Amino acid sequence: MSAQFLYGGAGILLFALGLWSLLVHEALLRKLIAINIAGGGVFHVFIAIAYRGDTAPPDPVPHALVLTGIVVAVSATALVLALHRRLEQAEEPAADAEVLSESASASSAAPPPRTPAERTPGTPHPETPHG
Amino acid sequence: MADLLILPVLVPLLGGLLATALPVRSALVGTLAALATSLSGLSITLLVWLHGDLGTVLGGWGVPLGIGLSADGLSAALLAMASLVALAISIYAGSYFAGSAQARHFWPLWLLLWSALNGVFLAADLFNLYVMLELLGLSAAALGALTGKREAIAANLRYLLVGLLGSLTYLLGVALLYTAYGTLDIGLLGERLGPTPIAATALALMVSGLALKTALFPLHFWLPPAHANAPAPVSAALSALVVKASFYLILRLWTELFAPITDIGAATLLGLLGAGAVLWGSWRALRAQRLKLLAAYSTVAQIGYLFLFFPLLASLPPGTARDDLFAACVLMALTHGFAKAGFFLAAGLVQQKAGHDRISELGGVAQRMPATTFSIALAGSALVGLPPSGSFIGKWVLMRGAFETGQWWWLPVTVLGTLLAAAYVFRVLSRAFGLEPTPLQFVTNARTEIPALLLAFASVALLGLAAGPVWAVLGFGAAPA
Amino acid sequence: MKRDLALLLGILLALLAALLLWALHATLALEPGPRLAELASARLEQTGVSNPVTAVLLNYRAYDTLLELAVLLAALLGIWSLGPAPAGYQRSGPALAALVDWIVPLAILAGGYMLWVGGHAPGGAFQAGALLGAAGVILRLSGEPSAGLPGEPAQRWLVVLGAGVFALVGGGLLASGFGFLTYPPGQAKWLILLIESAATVAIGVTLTAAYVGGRPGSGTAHNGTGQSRTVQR
Amino acid sequence: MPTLLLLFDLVLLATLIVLALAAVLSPEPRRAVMLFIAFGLWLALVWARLRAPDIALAEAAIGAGMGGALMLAAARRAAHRDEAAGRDGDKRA
Repeated sequence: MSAQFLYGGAGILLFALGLWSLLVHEALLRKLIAINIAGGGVFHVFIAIAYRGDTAPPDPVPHALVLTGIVVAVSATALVLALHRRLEQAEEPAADAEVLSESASASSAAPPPRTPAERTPGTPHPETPHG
Repeated sequence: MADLLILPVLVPLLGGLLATALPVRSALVGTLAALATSLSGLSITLLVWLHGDLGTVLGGWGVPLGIGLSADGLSAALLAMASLVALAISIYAGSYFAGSAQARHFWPLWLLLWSALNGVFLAADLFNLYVMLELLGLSAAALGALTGKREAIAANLRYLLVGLLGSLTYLLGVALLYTAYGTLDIGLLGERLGPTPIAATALALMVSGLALKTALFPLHFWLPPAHANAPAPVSAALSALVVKASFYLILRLWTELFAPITDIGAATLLGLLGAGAVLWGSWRALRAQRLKLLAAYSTVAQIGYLFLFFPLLASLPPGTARDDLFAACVLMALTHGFAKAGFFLAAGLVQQKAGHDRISELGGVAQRMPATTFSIALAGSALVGLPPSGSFIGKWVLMRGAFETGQWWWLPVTVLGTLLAAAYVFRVLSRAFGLEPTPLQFVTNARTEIPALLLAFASVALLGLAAGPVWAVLGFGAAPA
Repeated sequence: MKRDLALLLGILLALLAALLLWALHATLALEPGPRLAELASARLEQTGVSNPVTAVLLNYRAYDTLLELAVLLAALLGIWSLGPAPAGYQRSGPALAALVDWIVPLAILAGGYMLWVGGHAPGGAFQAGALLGAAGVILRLSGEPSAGLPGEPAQRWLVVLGAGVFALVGGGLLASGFGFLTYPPGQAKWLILLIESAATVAIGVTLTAAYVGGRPGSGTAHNGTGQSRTVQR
Repeated sequence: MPTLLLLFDLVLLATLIVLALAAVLSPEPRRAVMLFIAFGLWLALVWARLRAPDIALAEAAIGAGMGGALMLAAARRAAHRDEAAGRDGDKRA
């Protein structure tokens, strides 16, 4: 029982730590690490409550839930990073173009941002709303 | 018969897989899958209407080992709304994305989203709901970023992170419940749950996580940019359907699973946040420069109304008055689903035609699209809550409930929100029917204009004049006259 | 100002953590509720596998696992919708290349082993799939731009393979009267192995493709999007 | 619970939390990701101690491994962007 609380408590601390970092830090990568640590904390709580001492076998149900959670977390991480990369490309057209023209070897330059040559349905206009 | 409950999840899932594997045929596969999904959803609604609640446990192990699916009146009502709205969106999308490279990205993600949506409405297992919510959130964020525009990517990146945080918070609540009660099945938990500190903590965690996902004020900051910058069919799906999934879950958990521990104080807090959403969302909608941004802020306000019902529900004993309030809350959610989807689809047409959606420059453009302008007017009147729309009945029952329970302070909120809504809808319409000369030719594109029109029409007429079926599906007596 | 906000949030979250710790403590101090562990192990023999976690994942709660594969797919579809894959890495030198030639088949073999062993020991489709994914990552890092993946059409079929076989087995069982993902007695073992094999391949390909980070282009397609696929040599 | 085991558990958990803190507090992207990977691997170790070997394997391979690899690519991009762009032969997307 005490081990469950010790480990489960650590999970809760990790969740709070991740949440704090998510709210405080601006850089996307730091937010992503924060959310993964918070997630690790929640998974840790599940693993801790599945543990039933060294004699009884652990509860397999929370284990399976955590496995699912890990896969979901890595899927989300991959999507977040892809969106972030796309955002970087979109935000730095000028800088990248310079890199392209300055460096003689085109092969070493970053690819230019995607220009929508495809027909784009709808044409949203930038207006940054204030929440 | 209860075995069929899996179909509204399985059919779009298989459709999404096939549309992924056959990108060239994705529009055809997608349209067929959309039809089949819609039919499967509506047949479940029909079965619930005719035979009462359905339930099954997948895998043949029974609860608590297996995962349960169940459909009661609340699930059935939302399933029917989702089936109709999503079908209209699908038909619209077929033509909206025609000839665009985005089509092959749209269809598989859209079908996965639909699968998750139906999955949320049918799930009877707390962890399965987490997986469904994640599938919903990931596919929604990916769809919202489809335009590839910087604003859209940034908004959806934020939406994705917020969604992840919401799901994790929810999941921590589930972990606590499993620690205390040893099951994930909602039905079993309901039997075991008592007024313990762990249950209260779990409730707080789960509802906060879901409130973040449903954009309850002041956690709504992510919604307007994400919904306003998505392609029109996606905006419609996000506003009309996706936020409803987490709202549905809050309503179900609050009124069923956690009924033993929810009290008037907590419900009043939700009501206050709802009131904030109504006022702030409506005000921002009035100030918005763009049609789609207006619609997105209007969603924030409309979600707010739904939370005004919570303190009233909490202070009424079980009985007809409470049933009416519950049904009115569901009716408002359904009406908003139809009206907002219709509004966004019509706004998308205006945007395609004019190349922009700036409200101040709508004059003339809309005049050339009579059917679309009419859709905006109809959907707008449902958002305001004019009779005979469903939200008129909803607001009327809400105000009557506020009188009867002595919580008169919700009345000015409702009235002020309605006035603001009337102002923002009128602002759009006065532009659309502006003083420009009547155009010589009208633009019509039946395949895109009809879905929007039908949705807007349904929000006004179907749900308003025929509220009876909503009450009947929910298992209550006659609708209030 | 910003520091103050961080401090304030820190204090608030410390309070939250304290509250949660108290709630957890209060729960654990109570008599432990009926857990699923006993039930899960009592029925283990009928599940067709002897690893309890695999039994939960692919039998008791197979529906969750099916949807989890859908989540993985949705993430990849989202990545693909954002544009073609970025350029690959500089091709590695001969020494590293020789090493890669050893590591990749080894990772694939280990993945196959892990899939098989998952029925009765730690391991299973996800761990095996992750090993395949790791092989893909190593290939990409060593300068193989496609990370060993086939062209787009085949890749699309491979990434839907896992959820596809899973859903078709489920639907087939439903159609033949057993109920969705309700394995008939005696058949569970083989059906689970079939699902797991398909899932392993799909997970491996999906993870690799997610690492590649964009639509598979066979070099000719998608140039209209303006992104050049240049590989350094 | 025996004192020695408790001590062992405490050290295990303290290390875990210190790794998480370090990952969260590190402003340099590559360093933060490396610390995050270390955190993930340590988490797997703790889970192995809690008799969850399946999940420990999965966390090491998927959470720390694949997640870390994905983040590392992003961190390297961020670092390259910081090191005033334009350097030849070094910048990859």
